Amino acid sequence: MEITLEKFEGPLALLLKLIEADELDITTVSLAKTADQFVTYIKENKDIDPEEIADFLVVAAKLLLIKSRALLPFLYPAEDVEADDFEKQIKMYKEFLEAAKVVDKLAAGNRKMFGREFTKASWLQREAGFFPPPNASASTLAMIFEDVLARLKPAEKLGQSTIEDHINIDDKISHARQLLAGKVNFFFSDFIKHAKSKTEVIVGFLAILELMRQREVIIEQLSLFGEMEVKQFPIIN
Amino acid sequence: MDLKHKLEALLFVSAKPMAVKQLAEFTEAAEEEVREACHELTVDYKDSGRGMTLIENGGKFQMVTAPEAADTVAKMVKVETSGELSRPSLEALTIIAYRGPISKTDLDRIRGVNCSLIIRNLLLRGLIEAKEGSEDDGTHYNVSFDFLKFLGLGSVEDLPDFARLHMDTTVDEALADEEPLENPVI
Amino acid sequence: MDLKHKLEALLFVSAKPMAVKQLAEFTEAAEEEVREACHELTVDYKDSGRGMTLIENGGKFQMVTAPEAADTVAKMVKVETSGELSRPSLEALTIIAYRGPISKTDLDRIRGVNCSLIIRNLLLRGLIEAKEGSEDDGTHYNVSFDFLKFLGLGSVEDLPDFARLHMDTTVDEALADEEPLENPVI
Repeated sequence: MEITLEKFEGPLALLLKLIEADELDITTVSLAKTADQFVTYIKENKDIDPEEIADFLVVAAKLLLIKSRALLPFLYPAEDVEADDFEKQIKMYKEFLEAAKVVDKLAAGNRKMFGREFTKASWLQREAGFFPPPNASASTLAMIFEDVLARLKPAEKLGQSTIEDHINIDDKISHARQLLAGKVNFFFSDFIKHAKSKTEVIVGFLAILELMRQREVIIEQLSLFGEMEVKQFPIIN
Repeated sequence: MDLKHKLEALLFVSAKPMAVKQLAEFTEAAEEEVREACHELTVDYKDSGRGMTLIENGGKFQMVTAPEAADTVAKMVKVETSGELSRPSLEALTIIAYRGPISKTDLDRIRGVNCSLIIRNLLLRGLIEAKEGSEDDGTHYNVSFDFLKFLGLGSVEDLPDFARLHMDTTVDEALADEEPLENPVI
Repeated sequence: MDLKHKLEALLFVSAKPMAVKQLAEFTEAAEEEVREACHELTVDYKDSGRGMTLIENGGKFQMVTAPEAADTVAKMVKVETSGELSRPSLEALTIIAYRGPISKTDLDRIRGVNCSLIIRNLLLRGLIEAKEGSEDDGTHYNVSFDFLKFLGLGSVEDLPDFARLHMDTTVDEALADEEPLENPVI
């Protein structure tokens, strides 16, 4: 299935396209069904803008959570409020997508309105008018220009390093494999101990889920919200 | 000269959006009277199929050419070739039109993706305007008069289905329930 | 839309007197019809006491405010051309002073918002001047000689710290750094 995504279209657009390609309605069930396709898309499309990848991962995490609830309902006795909210959010996003099509049509309808041209002559009897502002002096101007320069300066640099820090799911998977190379298990809390952001925790969790899917590990959680133990997938002869 | 036609003269000369408050000051009338007279004028224009009309946005009015005159006027006015809107920009613009004033955080949440660059471009293009809020309220965005002129709308309320999408409770619920995004990147 | 109201739209938009010949061209009508419709429009305006009127001079028509609205309009002109400048206006004026001659596009990008209305106001007050460039160069803006004199300066180079601030590379970097906007300008 070919699905293409424009820059800045974002994860919800991708999700809707996947759901629509399968001709499904937006329900918790269809969201759960789409989770794998969504993750695969992110993995295979290396050209997703690095600045957007975190947004995609947040949605991937939500989908995987919804999927795991659908597969293992006994692990989640509480009502699935989050999934309902997410479902609502997608529906709402879809409504705005429809509205955007209408707006596009209006724009193409050539009903443009034009304001009146501006000239000094249309305002003033004598064009040579000069009306100085009492609050402008040479020193004020210099001060304001310094402000402008200061505002222009730092903006760019900040973004860059945050992006570098952001986190590659493959790295997390290798990290988990390394941990398991020497021993049979580790605790999830140790795995994310050095995580610097919520996103990194989510990516860590995704990595573990991915390993579970590939039958490399199993997860055991003895109590609700308890510690998760990640074990090597038992080899059965 | 009656209020309505004084306002007509002011809106004609100003050649830009004028705040009701200022119009009231210049005509020495109450703001409510001004608003009413502007609405009457709009209806007059429409009823007699005139070449102009008034559009309204955020407590301001502007006199512009009627949408039906678009083809004729376009022959005279150099239409700025600013290029098409990309799909993501159109989407963001639509959300701002229906839900404005809206904060960047809420826009990001509805679209599920960081909209910084899109907002920047829409601001540069003059299709949206930023309004600085109080400290904890932050900047909010609204569509501009240029947006209305671009589509040929009298106000955002003339957008199809405006009432429902503007008020849509699912939006508010979804936004209220959502944990604050920790602004992942940028 | 009928001819009369097409003409109304054209005359509204144009800030200059329009030749019957041009009007005929844009409306695809005969010159005689155009002249007749303009006369009708003039009578309409007078009969209903409108805020505008048409004047005819040397085969050209122009829409202007009705003489009865003169006082009201004068009040607006006075308020709009006096008083302090807002912070955004001061900022635009400053950038034009230190970086002029500068194009509107560059000014917009430095300020991060569309500056059309600010530029108009600065032009109206005689604080800046427009210099038409070549086709692809576009209009550039400079501060006016009157404004420099008002500041007590002989030229922009007398502005405080001019050499350093004018040469500061931050602005050039910001303008060059700019990510290419999607689809020319979104």
